[in-house]
Order: sequence, then C-alpha cells, then structure tokens
Amino acid sequence: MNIQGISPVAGVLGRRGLQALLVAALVGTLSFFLMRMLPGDAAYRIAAGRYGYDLVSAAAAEAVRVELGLDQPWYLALVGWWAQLAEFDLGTSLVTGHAIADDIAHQLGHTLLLAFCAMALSLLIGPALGILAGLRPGGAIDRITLLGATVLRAFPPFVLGILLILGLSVHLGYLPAAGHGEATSVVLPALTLALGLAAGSCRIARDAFSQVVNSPYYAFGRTKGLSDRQVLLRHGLRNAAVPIVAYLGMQMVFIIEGVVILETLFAWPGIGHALIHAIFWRDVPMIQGCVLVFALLFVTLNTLVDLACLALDPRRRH
Amino acid sequence: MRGRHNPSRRRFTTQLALGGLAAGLGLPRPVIAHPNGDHAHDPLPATNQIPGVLSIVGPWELTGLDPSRAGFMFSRMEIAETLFDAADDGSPLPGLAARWTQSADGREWLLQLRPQARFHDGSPVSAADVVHALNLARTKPGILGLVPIERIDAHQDQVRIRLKHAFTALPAALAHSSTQILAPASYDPDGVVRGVIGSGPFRLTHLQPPQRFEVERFAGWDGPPPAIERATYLAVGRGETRALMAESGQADLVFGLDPASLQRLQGHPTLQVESVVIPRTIYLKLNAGHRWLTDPRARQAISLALQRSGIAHAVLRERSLAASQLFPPTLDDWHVPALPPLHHDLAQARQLLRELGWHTDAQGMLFRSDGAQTEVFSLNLRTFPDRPELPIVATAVQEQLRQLGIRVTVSLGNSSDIPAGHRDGSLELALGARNFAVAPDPLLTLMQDFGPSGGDWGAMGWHDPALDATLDALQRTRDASARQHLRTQAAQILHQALPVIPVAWYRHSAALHPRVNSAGLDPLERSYRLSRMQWSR
Amino acid sequence: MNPASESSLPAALSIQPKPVRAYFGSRSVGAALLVLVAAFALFGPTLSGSDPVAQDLENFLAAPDAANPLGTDHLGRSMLARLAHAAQLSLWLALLSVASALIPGAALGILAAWRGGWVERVSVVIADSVLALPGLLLVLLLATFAPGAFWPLYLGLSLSFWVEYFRVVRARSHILLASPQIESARLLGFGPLYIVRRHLWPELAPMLGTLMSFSAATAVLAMAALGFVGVGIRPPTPELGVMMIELLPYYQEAPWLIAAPIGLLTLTVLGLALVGRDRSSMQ
Amino acid sequence: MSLAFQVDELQVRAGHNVLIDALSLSLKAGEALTLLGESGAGKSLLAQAIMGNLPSGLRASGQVRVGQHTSPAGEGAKRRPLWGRQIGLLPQEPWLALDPTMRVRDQVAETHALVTAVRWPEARTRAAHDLDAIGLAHARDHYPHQISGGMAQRVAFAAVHAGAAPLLIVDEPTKGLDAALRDDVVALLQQTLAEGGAVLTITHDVAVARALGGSIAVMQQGQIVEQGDAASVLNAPAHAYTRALLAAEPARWPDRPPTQIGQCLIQGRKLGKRFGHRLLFEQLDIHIHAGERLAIQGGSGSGKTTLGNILLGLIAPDHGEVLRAPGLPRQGLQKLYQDPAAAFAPRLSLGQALRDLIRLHRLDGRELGPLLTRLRLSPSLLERLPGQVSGGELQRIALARLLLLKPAVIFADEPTSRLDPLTQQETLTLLADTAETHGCALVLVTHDPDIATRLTSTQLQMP
Repeated sequence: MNIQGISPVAGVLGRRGLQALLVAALVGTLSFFLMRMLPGDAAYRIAAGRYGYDLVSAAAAEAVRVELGLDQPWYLALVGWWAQLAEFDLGTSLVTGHAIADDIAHQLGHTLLLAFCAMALSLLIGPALGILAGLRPGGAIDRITLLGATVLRAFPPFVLGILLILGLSVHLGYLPAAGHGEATSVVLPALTLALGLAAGSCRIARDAFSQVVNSPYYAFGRTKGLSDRQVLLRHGLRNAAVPIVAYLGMQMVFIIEGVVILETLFAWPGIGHALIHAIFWRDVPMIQGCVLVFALLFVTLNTLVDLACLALDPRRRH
Repeated sequence: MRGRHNPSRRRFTTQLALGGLAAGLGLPRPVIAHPNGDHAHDPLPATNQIPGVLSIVGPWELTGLDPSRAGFMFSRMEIAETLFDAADDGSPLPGLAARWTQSADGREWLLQLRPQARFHDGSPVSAADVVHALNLARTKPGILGLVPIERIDAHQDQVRIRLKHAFTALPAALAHSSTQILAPASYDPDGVVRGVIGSGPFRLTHLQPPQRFEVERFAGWDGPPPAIERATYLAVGRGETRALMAESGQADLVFGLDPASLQRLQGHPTLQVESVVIPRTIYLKLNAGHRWLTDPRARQAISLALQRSGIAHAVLRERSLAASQLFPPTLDDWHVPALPPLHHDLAQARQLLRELGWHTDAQGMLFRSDGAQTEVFSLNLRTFPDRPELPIVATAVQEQLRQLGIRVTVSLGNSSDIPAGHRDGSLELALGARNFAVAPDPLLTLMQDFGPSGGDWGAMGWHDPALDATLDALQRTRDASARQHLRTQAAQILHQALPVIPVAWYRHSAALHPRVNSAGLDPLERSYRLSRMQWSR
Repeated sequence: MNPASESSLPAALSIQPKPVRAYFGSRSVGAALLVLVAAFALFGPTLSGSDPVAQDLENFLAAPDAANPLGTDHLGRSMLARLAHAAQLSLWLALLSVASALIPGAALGILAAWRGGWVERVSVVIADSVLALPGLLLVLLLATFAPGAFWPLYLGLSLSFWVEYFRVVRARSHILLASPQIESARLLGFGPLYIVRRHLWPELAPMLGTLMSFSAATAVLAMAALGFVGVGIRPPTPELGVMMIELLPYYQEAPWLIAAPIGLLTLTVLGLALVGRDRSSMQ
Repeated sequence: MSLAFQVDELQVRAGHNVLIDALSLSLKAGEALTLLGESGAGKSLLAQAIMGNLPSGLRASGQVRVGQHTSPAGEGAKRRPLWGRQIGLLPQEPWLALDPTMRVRDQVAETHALVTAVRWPEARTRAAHDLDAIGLAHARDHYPHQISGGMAQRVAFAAVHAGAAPLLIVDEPTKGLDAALRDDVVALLQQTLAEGGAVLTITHDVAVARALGGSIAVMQQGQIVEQGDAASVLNAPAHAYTRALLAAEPARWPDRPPTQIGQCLIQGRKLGKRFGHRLLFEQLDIHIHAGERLAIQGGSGSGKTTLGNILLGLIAPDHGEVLRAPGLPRQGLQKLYQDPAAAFAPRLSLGQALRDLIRLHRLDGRELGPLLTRLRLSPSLLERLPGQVSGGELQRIALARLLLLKPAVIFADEPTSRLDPLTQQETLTLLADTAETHGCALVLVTHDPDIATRLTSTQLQMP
C-alpha cells in the first residue's frame, strides 16, 4: 500500500539495523582506544584480576603479557579487533579468560528477566493509574498520582532500591534483599525499576487518556449511542495506547540505565553487574561486549516498540 | 518459610512499611515492638531461606577455576584440600598429608597421604595425583615460586619433595590455596582446570561464575560427616548490600562487612557478629627511592603525622586496632611488645622535615628551595576500594599529611595499580592491607615483600642486608629459640627503618544468622569452617 | 484545524478542566526549590565557614549543633560545608553539560533542518548512532578512560544530551520552516538571522527550556548514580552520590547524615522536574 | 405528523452570563429546521444543550422533548439513553470525529451492532451496504487518514444514520468543505428528510438553509431574532441581521467593474507538477498582468496553492518555467494566507512585526497610520499578539503588512475560508479595493465559484 514501495516494517527494520551497525562501530572504536589508552600496565591489571592482588607480581604479569599478546604493535591489534567484531567474536575476558560471548549469553538471560519483569510490573501499575487519573482530570486520583509520580521521579533509583530493601526485606522480611537463585529474588529489583518507570508512564497515560477522552472521536462514539464502557474499550484504550507504547521507547533508556545501577545494588548477575565489574577491572573486551550487547538490546527493544506502534497506529503505516 | 511469620508482625505491617521508608530517609525508626528500647530492633524477619541450606555471602567473586585464581574460595568452602593445614597460630597441621618426615639436612620431605582420602569423583587420592597437581601449580604464579624446589615426585605411595636448600616454611607454602590438590580429571590435557574435583568434605554441585556456587556434603569424605548438608556461596560486590542481606536474615553467614555496618549489626538483638583480629595490617607503602623519602627521617616524619588512634577509632571503630608496630599481637611470634609504639607527634615530625630542609609556606604547606628552583612537597597516594575501609583511611591519611604540610592526591584505582607502580617506579605512596598469613607462615610473605629487590606489596627502593640475612637464616634454622630471636630482629629492623608505615591492624568479621552455631572464625581466613558448623535447632 | 477560533463560548468563559498543576503551583514551587538549592550551593560554603575536607576524627558522626548545623560525617568533617560543595559541584556539572549540549545541538538542529541534503543526512546518522547508546553507558565507557575524573562525566553527558536537542530542534524547525509564518517572513524579505531570532527561537525556547531542566536533572542524577557505583568523582571531593554511599552504613547511627544528601538531591531534581513539567506531556 | 422535537424556554447560563435565552423551537418528523447565525451566536451550544452534554460550568433550564421523551433541559443525563437511538448527531469536522485507529467499516458497523443490537457479522454486512450506498465501496477497509474530508463526512453520516434515530442534529456540516462537497452533504440530509427523519441543522451557510427548505430560525447573540418557513425568511427577511447575512452570500455580491490591465508581470509556461504519483497539472500556461484580478478555482487538493507557490517562486515546477517581468523586485510578490494566525510569529506583537518590516526595508513608518485607517483597523490592535485579535482583523493586518511593501502582485490563498460570511465579505471587499487603489494584481485562490465570479475578472479553473 505504501507509495514508495518500501513497506513500513522494512523501513523500521532498515533504519534500526543501520543504527545497530553504527553503534557497534562506535562502541568498537571507543573500546579499542580505551584498550590502547589504559593508564598503567594492562598486564598488571589483568594479573591482579586473575590471581588476586595478594599474588600479583612481575612474574604473573609477564605471564599474562605473553599469553595475551599485549606486546604486539597497535595496527595489528586494530585489524584484529575489527576482524573479531565483524565475526561477532567478542573475544575473551582479560580477567577470567572466559569467552565473553558465553559469559554474556548467560548474563543476558538475567538482565532480560529483570527488564521484562520491571516492564510488566510498570505496565500493570502505570497505565492503570494513569487511566484512572485521566478519566477524571483534576480528581483525587489524578492529584495523588501526580504528586507520587513527581516525587518518585526525583528519587534516584538506587535510593529507592535501598528504601525498598529496608522496608520490604529488612523490616518485613517479605522478600530477599538481594542476590538471585530464588524465584522471589527478582521482585525487589524489578519493583524498584518498575516504580520509576510507572511514574513516567502513569503521567503519559493520564495525558494520553484525557486527550482521547476529550477528542472529537471519543465524543462521537458517545453521541453515536455507545455506552461509556463500550466507548472506552473500542475507542479509548487503543488510541491511548499509541502514545503510551511510543513512550515505552523513551523508557528503554531508563530501563537500560536502571539495570546497570540496580544490578550492582541487588547483586543481580546480569550484564549491568558485569559491566560495572569490567569497568572496575578495566576488562576492555568485557566492557566492549557488555556495552555492545546493551546497545543492541536497546536498539532491538526500540525496534519492537516501533513495530508495536505500527501495529497500533495505522497512520504510521502509510 | 511463610509459616514462621511472627503473628504479631502483621499488625505492625503498615507501621513498619512507613518505618522502612523513614529509616531509609534517615529518619529515626519508630519504636514499635520495644516500648522501652532506645535502640529498637525488630527480631530477624522470617525470610525465604531454604531450610537445610546454609547460605554464605561474601565479597569475593570466582574469577576462574584454577587454584591460583580462585583456589582460596574452594579452600574456604572446603571443596579442595592442601597437603598441609594450619592451626590458628599458623603452625602446621596435617591436611591431605597425614604424616611427614624431613631429612636431616632439611632438603628432602616425604609426605604420607591420608589412606582413605577420595576425590569427589570417587577415585582415591594417590601420590601421583598430588605430584601432577603440584607440578602444574609450579608453572603458575603463586607461592610455590618462593620455595627452592628441586623436584617433586611420587615415592611409592608417598610424595617426595626435594629442595635446593633447607626451607622451614615448606608446610606453610603447601598449605596455601594455590597448592590445592585436584583430581587429574579436573584438568584438560593442557593443564587447564575444567572442573573442580577436590577431596574435601564438600563437593561442588553447581557453579555459576562469577557469583554463585553450591556445594553439598561429600559422602565419601573420610572424616566425621559435617552437620551442614548443603551450602551456597554468593558473591555480592557492595558492602551495604551484604549488610542488608545479613540484616534481613536472608544469609546465614556474611563476610566482608564494613566497620560501620558491623557497628550497626552488633546492636542487632538476634544476629550474632563474630570477629577476630587477623594478621593483616593496613600500611602505607612508600617509595624509599624517591628523593624526598630516602632519608629515614622523612618516613619517620610521615609516620609521626599519622593519628593512628583517631583512624582506628573513627574508621575502624575500635581504638585498639591502631597499629603500634607492623605485626599485630595475634602474630604471637612476630609481635614484639617491647618495641616503642608508633605514635603521633606533629611537632617532632615538622622538626624532622626542617632538618631535611623543608619550610612551611603561608598555607602551612611544605616547600624546599634548592637555589634556583622551589619544589612543593606533594605526593600521590594510590589505593583501591576492594576493601571498603581503605578509601576512607586514605582520605584520613590525606588530611593528616596535609596537617603536616604534605599535599597528597589520592588515586582510587585498581588494586593492581600498586604492583604496577612498584614495578615501573612511578609509585610514590600506596595504602594497602597485607595479609602476613597468606601462607600460614609470615616468613613467606616477608620474603616476598622485603627481599633484596623489595616486593610488590612491600618495600620499594629500600633494602637492608641485615634483614636479608635474618630472613635467610630463618628459612634454614629449625631451632625454636634461635628462630624467635631472628623474628624479633626482623621486626626491629622493619620498625626502625619503616620501609612501610603501619597504620592499623585488621579485624575480620562476619554476621551469623541465629539458626547456625558457628565454629569460630578462622584468623588465617583459610576456611569458613563449614564442616564444623551446626544447626541451632 | 483551530477549534478555539470557532468556539461558541466567549473566550473568558472557556470551560476546561482545571489544569492539575494549578494545585501545586508547580513552576513557581520548582523555581523556588532551585533558587534555594542554588543559594545553598553558592553561599553555603561561606556561611558554614568550615573546610569541607578538614577532619576531626575525635568528633565523628556528631549530631547537629551550633558549630556544625548538619552534624559531622564519619571523618568528623562538617556536613554543611560538604553538602554545599557537593551541591555546587552537581549544579556546575548540570549547567555545564546542558549548556555545552544545548548550543551545538540546537545550532546543528537548525542547520540540518535549514540546509537539508547531506548536512542533514550526516548529522542524522551521527545522532542516530549516539542515540543507540543510552547516555549512562556512554558516560561509563568514557569514565573508564579516567576513573574519578570530572571530564568523562561532563563529556559523556554532553555527548548524550546534544542528540536530544538536535532531534527536537530539527523536527520542530522542519515544521516551522515549512510554516506560513516563515514563508511569509521570507517573502517579506527577512534574512536567516531575523527568522531564527523572531520565528524559530521564540517557538523553540520554551521546549528547550523544558528539555534543559530535564537534562539537568538527568545530569545530577547520573553523577550521583556513578558515584554510587564507584565510577564517579573520587573522594574526598564532596559529591552527593559518593556521600550517600559513604554515609549509608550509618543510617541507623546517624540518620540525619544520609538524609542530607538524599534530601538535597531529591529537592534539586524535584525542582528541575517541576520547572520543566509544564510541557512534559508534549514529548 | 408527529412532533419530533421541541424545546421550550431554553436558557443556558455560565454563572450570571446568559448565553442562550428563552429559546423555543419545534420540529415535526420529516421536516427540516435550519438555525442560521454567526459564530459565537450560541448555535453549537444549543446542540449540546439539546443532547444534554453541555461543558461543565454551564447550566441549562427549560424543557427538551425528543420524540415521546420530555425532560428538563438541565438534566442532560436523562437524555443520554436517547443518543444514537432517538437523536443522531452529525459531528462538526467529521475527519476529526472518526477514530483514527479503526477502519471505517467498523466505525459504521459498531452503530449497527451496539446501538441497534444487530449481531456483529450482520452489522458488518450492513455497514458494507451502507458504505456502498454512499459511493464508498472502495474505501470500506480504509482508515480515516486515507480518505478525504468529503468521504469522512459521508462515513460519519453513515455511522449516525445506522442508528436510525428519528431526529438528526447536524452541526456546521459544511465547515471546511468546498462547494461540491457541500452539495453532497445537503443531498444526504435531503435523503434523511425523504426517509421521514427530522433534521435540525446548525449552520452559517445560507446555501445549505436554502437547499434544505423547511423552516429557518436566525440566531444572534443567543436569541432567535427571526423564525419562519424557509421561503419567506430567505426571500423576505424581516430582521436587519438576517438581511445582512443574506447579503453576505457571495452570490448576492455586486459585480466589480473590470480594471485597467498593464504589462505582463509573471508568465508561467508549460508548467507541470506531480505530488507523489498524483499529477496535479501539466502543460499549464498562465499570465498575470499588472492590475489584473485573477481567480484560481478548483476543488480541494487540485493544486491551487501549489500553482500559486510556483508562481511566487517558493517551489520549483517539475516542468516548464516561470518568467518574471524585468525590474520586478523580489518583494514585489506577496502572499496572503488561509490562516492568518499561522502567518505571524505567535510570540511577537503585531506592532513589533510591522516595525521590524519597516526598519528592514527602510520604509516610511508614517504610511502605516493611513493604511490602517483604510483597512478599518484600530492602531491599538498592534499592541496585541496575533492570537489576541479576531481572524478578520488579523487577515486585514496581514494585508496591511503586505501593502507596506507596495507589492505588484498579491497572491491570496483562500484568505477568508475560515471567516464567517459577514466578515468574509468585508475582508474580501477591502482586499479587492486596496489592491485596486494600490494598483497591484490580485490572484485569488478560492473554491467558491460565486466569489470568483463576483470579485475577479479572469478565472482559471484547475483540472
């Protein structure tokens, strides 16, 4: 149906695909220079990571240097770097010596679980409250959610996380404070993230919904003779969902950033946790792998949001 | 564990929820269950702990499987054993080796293994397996490099170690976790560890590096069966998260608590806090080759500027941890009570520096004019946050040296920055915490740190032949009183020359859930003593 | 379509649901909060009179008193002085990174919309690749180059912020440049400078104002978050995130200490959010 | 004939402000009643009062009877069950009243299914029939953004019609539609009447009233000033306002005498332009002479504005060329916009905008005063922002702004399509007058053939 002959889905995929390539190039380049510009002796850092700092010695560092070929000239390293990246080979961790792809594949599951739970929770909380608030703008629910959302947004996620641990875990013992392995472990970090997300989506939902309710087509639905419930279901929800889903794309940044910070706080073994560790140890291939996977994850999620928007809103398809 | 809900708790739920928020916001927690209590603590909440599974939380992550990398974790969880074990005072105890003999010249050791010892794959531990493991360990960085080994081989059913010269600390070296004995099936043909098959009372069942692994009681263990059937270890990087996990009752045994959290947990009505002073000392490593620090008077001045008791009081929360000398009193053999304690005397410190030509400017900072050019006394101090108290101590040291007139910048980096700086000569000051019992005999550590070329974690640009001679004699001498004399001598040399400046001693602590009875903490940090723990009920 | 023009009600009587923000008077409350924080940051150091790094190890965790109105921290340093310095640092970072993102971002956005062609395509490609990297990740990557330094934070934040300004300005400028008001201005003979000054800027400014307050809040929070995970500004420089993480263990012993940086951070972000919220739903 | 609808003594107030006063109307089944009046006369408010969905803050009193149901005007909720079933309301600007995310067939079908309680498959079949019947068979599965304004008007009609309410209220049905589409709508309304429905139409378009017949009520400032059957009101208006309203109909405007035509200023040769795959025009030749009045006519989307922009040099044609008379300065061509508010910087006061222009071209600022007087503009208006003056005034200020530059050609792009008839007449007359006074050519884009013929001497009909 499209005039230009390119289907909108292909358009989204193409644009996002290009974006993914660009970001991979950006991250790869930055990582390479990072590797080259590391202050101090990389071999020493790696040795300390491997053997513990009590055992780091010149001999250990020398062993690492030879093993990893850190003494080769930079142009060879650059070529190798790019060749590896192009083959989706993320290399091996400077610290553990594991294949990074394996490590990340394992961590990605945890990160996705956390992100998914957070998103699901936030969609349960945010839009529901937003719709209640939007049905009666200026009403009690509207004012309470506005206050709640504003204050919640002003709270750094890690502070919120600590408060939730103190409240729900230390004082009440409902949930494990941190860690993983138990089914309930995901609840606290997901809830922390979800509250922040819901604070945003709640207001967006409220605005979207009050806009829909005040729209001519909503009024037309009513004057056509539909009941309030029928208008809400047939003309309210889908139209209000369009900006909410579009906003979800903007919330992806919040999710990714939140995951990085909260995984560290909650000892959740995802990529965010791994990234902070890798930064700490200057494990550049690992940093590159983590950032790359995050960026690609981010692009992928945004692609899904784009496609969802296309599905929801026919205007975008033409 | 939902059934364990305190019936009265539900009533307080809402108040507590507010209380939790209030506490987090820094508001005093409302006193609820303790009408008279000034420090209102709730009893430990019923958590989702799994019955029968002991959960241990610590800061250390598994960075690999090789004994040289993460062997200490497998030792602490009693998965893998070393040939020797150590008593709390560091003296050798039998490990995998049940008995041992050494030749008259001390150059040949014969070790007899425990006959019933089995690896977790069911195979018996043979002398050949031990030789295989040790020879692999020798190729990797670790303590074995310090030992003058000539050859290791199997002699009938015994392990024979041939030394180049007598070496008294051999049992200590063979108690170090990097000399762990793993079953041959643990290694691939290249000698890379692919699985951890040890011979300890616990067997690794689940490995999820770098954060988590699980063990269970090994049925084939030849000693008394432990009471704990299963245990998990979880690495949690953040100190405050660890403390909160202890507080919430989620973990049974929590290590690596920062002093402030420790203080808080000690007030907890049900949690037990165990602590023990360990042979670890926080000290300033300095580059004695640096032109400002070569003169012992400069190092003396820095030492005199340190307000150790203040640091111990405010940061470590225990005044007695202020170091009066390098070796803490727990190191019975090395601590010399007669040494004049290190103390704080700013006036004397200034006097010493004046003798070296330093003057103070209007801001009280030191400078020295050398005819044409003027130099300002400023130094870079490297430290790292792996141990939560180090950055705080560094901040305190920074300020105390500023009082003296030395401008110190703190670089908070990676622990490896210190050995790296040592090696390339760029290091000026460093704050670290050195465990003198990495191997149970501090002699090994001293050899590493204060040998002729200094050590990554020890002296830099400083060398004393008298100390070399003393340490060398200690390696060879077996006579107890002669050894004691030599140790005192070494301690005195270090105390006077100050190649490193001690700041504080170290306390090792853990929070313990009331459902377990501890077997006490290991002052050598070698073991969590899992096999000796009991359930309370 | 312009429904208002045909409204059957006299303008003065237009009946709309009362805007919710009226209940909070949000913009003025936000501005007041920011003025308070800024005044504290500016004058706090002078008022407290103490050195933010001077320690008194014998008087640590002291409760607030006349000498130390906010008490002393775990090294016996004046909390008031430290907090004021931390506020100064956070506000500086926010101001600096927002300003250095705004100027090139907005300029490039206008240029891309105006010139179109390869200028636009290239700048969109650059923006897209930066956009695929959440800001915090960029900051983390750069912070690895120089841990504990100020510049990676500043550079990373500016680098991730400019895209937002660029995108918004470009999109809005595209619409405006095609609008009758600018077409007529061109027909009337006005030059680019006039069009930017009188037509583009007044339309862009309120939106940019909102965006600026948002990115300033993001900057303040990001700095604290990085401090929290140990990649931010290094001690002993007072910084809110680092202070929080340092003081958290004392939450029971000296709750006022941890409350102070959290409270200040929350007030700052709240102030920025309230000032910006006017148009928040526009995005 | 049964009474379809009646209001008695209807009053609508906002606080103490009376917006509609003592209004009584009645309408029998099968008849049409048209309410004529200018914007702001309270016409739309009347529709809302009858439906019972006045904005909060407005209070109604009096009685409303719809079919057999009588209820106090103030208790709107009582009439809610009648919506769709007893009263149908054809919305203003139906392209906004259709749900943008739903196919048009479903929007018609839902009335069948949910209002007249037909099962869904049957409702869809009926909806398809309804759409076929109004010539929209090809657009059944389109979304509202894919159809034109006129089609949207018909879809909305079908959606309302499906409820088979005996009373149809139509609010400004021709707003924003060109003449051809207006006739379409009128035809649909006439069909409803023929089917026995009662139609209450609210409009300022006299042509609609004339076409529907029945009776007419003329409203001014919330009150009915004249009421009667269509023929008598339209042919023998009694009230001055009615007379003015009728006189403002373009068809009744006096013809303007032709002007002196000078040299050719702009010549378009063999112009061609496509928009996507759609051909707007090709091989089009056009000349504009000094002093000429030219109308470009055509339905919406026929490329009138595009042609104008090509002549102005704002966009390039795909084929052909535009030649300008030598010596014609760049500012010699000026444009008057459909929406005058969009042609001003909204945050810049009108006076400042004019002063900027005077300074830019070093004009004589003293000319402004007389110019404003001639355009019947108070100088005090210049202190305001564009959004603070009425559409008619703003269009005249826009005209004043152009005239300062003494242009040779004024290109007026539907300059009054958003104004009510009286203002439209006033504005267009002034435009033509001043163009004549200043001796500039006027190119007027309009979809109203009456305006074109009355105002201009040459007409160009777009294909």
